[in-house]
Amino acid sequence: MIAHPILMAIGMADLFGLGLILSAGWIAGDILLHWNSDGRDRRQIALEARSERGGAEARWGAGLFAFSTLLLVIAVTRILPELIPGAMCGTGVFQAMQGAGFRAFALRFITLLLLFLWHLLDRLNRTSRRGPLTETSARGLLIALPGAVLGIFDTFKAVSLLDLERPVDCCAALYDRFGNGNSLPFWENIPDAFWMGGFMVTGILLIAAGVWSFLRPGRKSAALLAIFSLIWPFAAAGALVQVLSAYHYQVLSHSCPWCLFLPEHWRVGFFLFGALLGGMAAGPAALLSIIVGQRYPAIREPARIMSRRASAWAVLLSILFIIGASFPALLWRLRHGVWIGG
Amino acid sequence: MKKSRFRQILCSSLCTVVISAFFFIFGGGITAAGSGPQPGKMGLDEAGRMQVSDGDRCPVCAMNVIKHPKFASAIQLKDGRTFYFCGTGCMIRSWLHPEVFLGAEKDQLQKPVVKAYFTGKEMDAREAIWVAGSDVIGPMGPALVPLKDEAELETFRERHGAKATFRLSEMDDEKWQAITGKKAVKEK
Amino acid sequence: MSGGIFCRDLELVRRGSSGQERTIFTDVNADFPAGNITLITGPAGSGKSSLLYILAGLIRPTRGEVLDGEEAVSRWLTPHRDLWRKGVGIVFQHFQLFAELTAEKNVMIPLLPKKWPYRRIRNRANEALERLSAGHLSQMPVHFLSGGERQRVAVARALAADPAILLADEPTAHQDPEGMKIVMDVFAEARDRARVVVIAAHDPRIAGIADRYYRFIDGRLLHDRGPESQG
Amino acid sequence: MFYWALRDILRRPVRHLLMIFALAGLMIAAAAPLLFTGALSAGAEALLSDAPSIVIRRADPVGWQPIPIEPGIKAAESIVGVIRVRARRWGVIDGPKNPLVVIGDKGLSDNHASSLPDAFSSDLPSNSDFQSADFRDFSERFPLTPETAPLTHETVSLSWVRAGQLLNLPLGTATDLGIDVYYPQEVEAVCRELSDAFPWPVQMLTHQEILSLFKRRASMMGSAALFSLIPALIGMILMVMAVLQQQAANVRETGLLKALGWTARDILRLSFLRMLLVIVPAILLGAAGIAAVFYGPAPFRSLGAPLGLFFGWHGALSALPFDAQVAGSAFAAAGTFILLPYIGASLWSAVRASAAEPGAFIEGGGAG
Repeated sequence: MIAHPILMAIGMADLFGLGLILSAGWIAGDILLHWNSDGRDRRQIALEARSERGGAEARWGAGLFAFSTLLLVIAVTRILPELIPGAMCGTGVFQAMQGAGFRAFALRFITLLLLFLWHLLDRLNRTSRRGPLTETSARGLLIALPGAVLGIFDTFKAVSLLDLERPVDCCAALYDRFGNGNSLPFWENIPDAFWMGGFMVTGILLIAAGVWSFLRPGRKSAALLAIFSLIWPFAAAGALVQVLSAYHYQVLSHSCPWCLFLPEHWRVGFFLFGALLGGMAAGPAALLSIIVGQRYPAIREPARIMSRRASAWAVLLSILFIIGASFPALLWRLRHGVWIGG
Repeated sequence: MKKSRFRQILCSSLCTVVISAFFFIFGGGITAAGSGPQPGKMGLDEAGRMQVSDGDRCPVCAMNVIKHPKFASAIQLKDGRTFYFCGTGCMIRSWLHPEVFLGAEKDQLQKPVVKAYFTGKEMDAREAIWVAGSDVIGPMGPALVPLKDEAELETFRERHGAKATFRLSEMDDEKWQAITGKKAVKEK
Repeated sequence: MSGGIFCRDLELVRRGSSGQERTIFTDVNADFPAGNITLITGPAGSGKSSLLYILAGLIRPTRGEVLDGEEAVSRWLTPHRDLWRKGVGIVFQHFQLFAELTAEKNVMIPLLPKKWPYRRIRNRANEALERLSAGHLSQMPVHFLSGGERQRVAVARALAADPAILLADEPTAHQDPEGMKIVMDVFAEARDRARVVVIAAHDPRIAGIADRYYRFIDGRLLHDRGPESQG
Repeated sequence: MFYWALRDILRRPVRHLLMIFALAGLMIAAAAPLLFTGALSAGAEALLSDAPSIVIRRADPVGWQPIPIEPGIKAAESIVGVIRVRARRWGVIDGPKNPLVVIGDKGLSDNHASSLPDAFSSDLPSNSDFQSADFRDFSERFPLTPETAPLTHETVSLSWVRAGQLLNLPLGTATDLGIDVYYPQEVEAVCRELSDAFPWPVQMLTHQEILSLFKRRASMMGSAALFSLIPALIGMILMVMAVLQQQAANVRETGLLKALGWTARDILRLSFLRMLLVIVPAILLGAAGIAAVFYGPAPFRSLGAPLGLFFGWHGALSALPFDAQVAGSAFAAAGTFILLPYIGASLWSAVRASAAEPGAFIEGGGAG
């Protein structure tokens, strides 16, 4: 356990955020049990007032959760490596966290995605006077709730595993792959060309689907966009870490995602992985808006606009990612006339 | 108006993507110069000492070597290029697999330089006695420690312990895995 | 423009700090069509002001709903009700003016969010004051004004944004006959321009002007036939 | 809307002016400990960057003893891992006004004649053992970096022999030995073996210990300065409470605005503008104040004299060496700690108003 201000800030933000989300979840449960938009009895009128309060609480809670997640990324990539002996970047920190760190991150990002989609529903809901999506968004919030609880729990566990006395072996896991064929994880065996091919193909498909969904918002185009924007980040992250990172680091092989966050590499990781996550959220957002827009005529128009905006974001962020990720490679190519591997 | 501008942006971005894809697919003319990581700005000096400049990157882990001066080490190639490393581990890995990390063949390797543990004096890594599995921590975890002679080894063993010792010439992948704990083997 | 506001099964229960409940009124069904002045009477504490608050969307009823035309505005989400409220002008029983501001500034307040040029807002405010024959008070801080003058400033403020719905709580309580006439003329004019006008009062002098009458009796709002029936 | 916000501020000019000054003053007070501890730690690190890894002194039960150079060096060099041993002569003597730190310098000849630095030109004590020719400005020979300014004071270097005479060191002895070790990790083991290698009892102080002593002192001063933050904190709490109270009075106003057709967003915008009108001048004033008190010319710096109560100096402080990162982070931290509560308090009621029923704010719901 390390008592660092940023970890305390994360803990505080997490606790307050969780409190707000839980309180909103309680109200959401009530809404699912008792909501009756046709009735005008006491319970329904009171529930309408509470649903607005719950929505505000959940928004603040989600905001705090997103904030603490950002702080966590900063802590893991920038602050903790300086404290943990032998750690140079996030890899070492994750080693010290022994699996709980990875789980916490995965859960947090899934939860953030769900909370983002909830937030979208909530916003669409509030564009209409009577809030036709109140029940749906309550359901959405309840789906995101366990992720928030578990993610925060795993964060606490991961942080409590940090130890200033126990050294870690930061990059060993990354570069002892060579001459050690039997213990390679499967993705290390995929040739670079496949990564790049997958990256380019899914990227172009994603952009095409995004443009289509922007020009003609509809279920089909949005579904395609959603599918690609869920596949693409994996291909893109793979291509970035396995192939393109070499140009960011200017070394032949250093497939470490965390060093990208270091100031030595212009903290480009925040931008690249941020764009990736944003793009990942935008596709499902476009699909979700279209679906609820078609189901509830009261919000059809704002949902359409929202869907187009999400499609545009998906396209924009993926283009930004592609440019940001491959720029050093192109620069190298222009400067030297060859790729770094010769 | 606004819409058409967005389309313009979209089109130009698409063009960028297509062009970059073109580069990637058809751009593979291969020559040796310019491939591989950048060597250090300055090579070893006449006495064989390292001259690390700011911005010299460790070709294995991409760290700025000048920030980790105590464990800095180097490999000189026959073509005159010298690579600087942030730690001894990175140097040994490159010595074993120059094709992976340096973009050079094994017969290109000329001289590995390390700083002897107790004195910090530069020496040929092939002459050093190496120690693994002590309590000494380098910039990236448990360090591989180069010692000058048997007397130093004795002192070192007393002070820090040593699970294994080796010479650089004996080093190969199998031994590496044994020493770094990838496979359990008994110490000789 | 509103076709009128309509109450359906309204109930208001207040809960005291110690948890006891008090039903202010229940089962209120009433229509306030546009182009009519509707008068609500009843003894003090019978719920007239509370009903006006509910009509203005300032508090939620505990049951039932308020319709604006077809739409149940009382159940709209807050931001939408906020926007709807821009079409409501309200005269509070105790005026609720900003005492340290001048009359003009007070009347300007509802117009400020409109993003008009400052001068236009000022002119509009002064027009509203003129209509209540209070133009000469425009630069006076409100705390210098008499009760009657304050009340006229409050009416001017309610009218300044030309609301579709005008709610007034005892708007003539502090007026002499002359002031009374000025205020009532303004309401009559609003009626003639097809606005919804609802007045809560027990000032018998008002009775003559209204088109429709309601009376609170024991927590119920009953249709009233007007001044003749009151005797 | 902007005019209205400005009017709102000008409605109570004294109060808002006071608020601006209070915010700026609190920022300066909060920045002070951060700046000082930052400057002290940076100074210690700069000062000690070339210091030996281990300093060894001879200590009998009676107390400190001069250490014989020849056998000392021999003993130290026998330890594996020691790469350099330096004998040092230095000590504190009574100076003209204050105690002086005297350092023996082998590079200076015995009758080295150099002009006396200004600081020592007057008031040489008549009973003094040494002559003006002995003095040489230390910084002339060992250029000190500006970061060390908060830590160094009257220091002079003398020739090796003269220093020995002044400090009563017998021939062939030194004050202490400075020992260099290549890896910091070796220090502990070397220390253990050193104490066995010397024929006399010795005391050792490692570089790390000295540094942490300095840092501990800096952080102690910092925490002492935190006491200066107590009034600041109380001030801040009072201020936040005042703002909240004002906002509570504004709650009626907020509800009323809503009743008059303002949306939550309109109200938020007004509160925000109002807050900016206080905060922007406060930030500017605070920044100007910090710059003037810590880095500016002397008359401004004397404004910081009251802070000396907590740090233990007298009169105006010397200008701190400007380090953009330390200054920037101190300013940011002070700004955050002072301004965030203010911002939070100012916007709180507006945020609350967006969720609540405005009727509840006006005359308790207006029953009647």
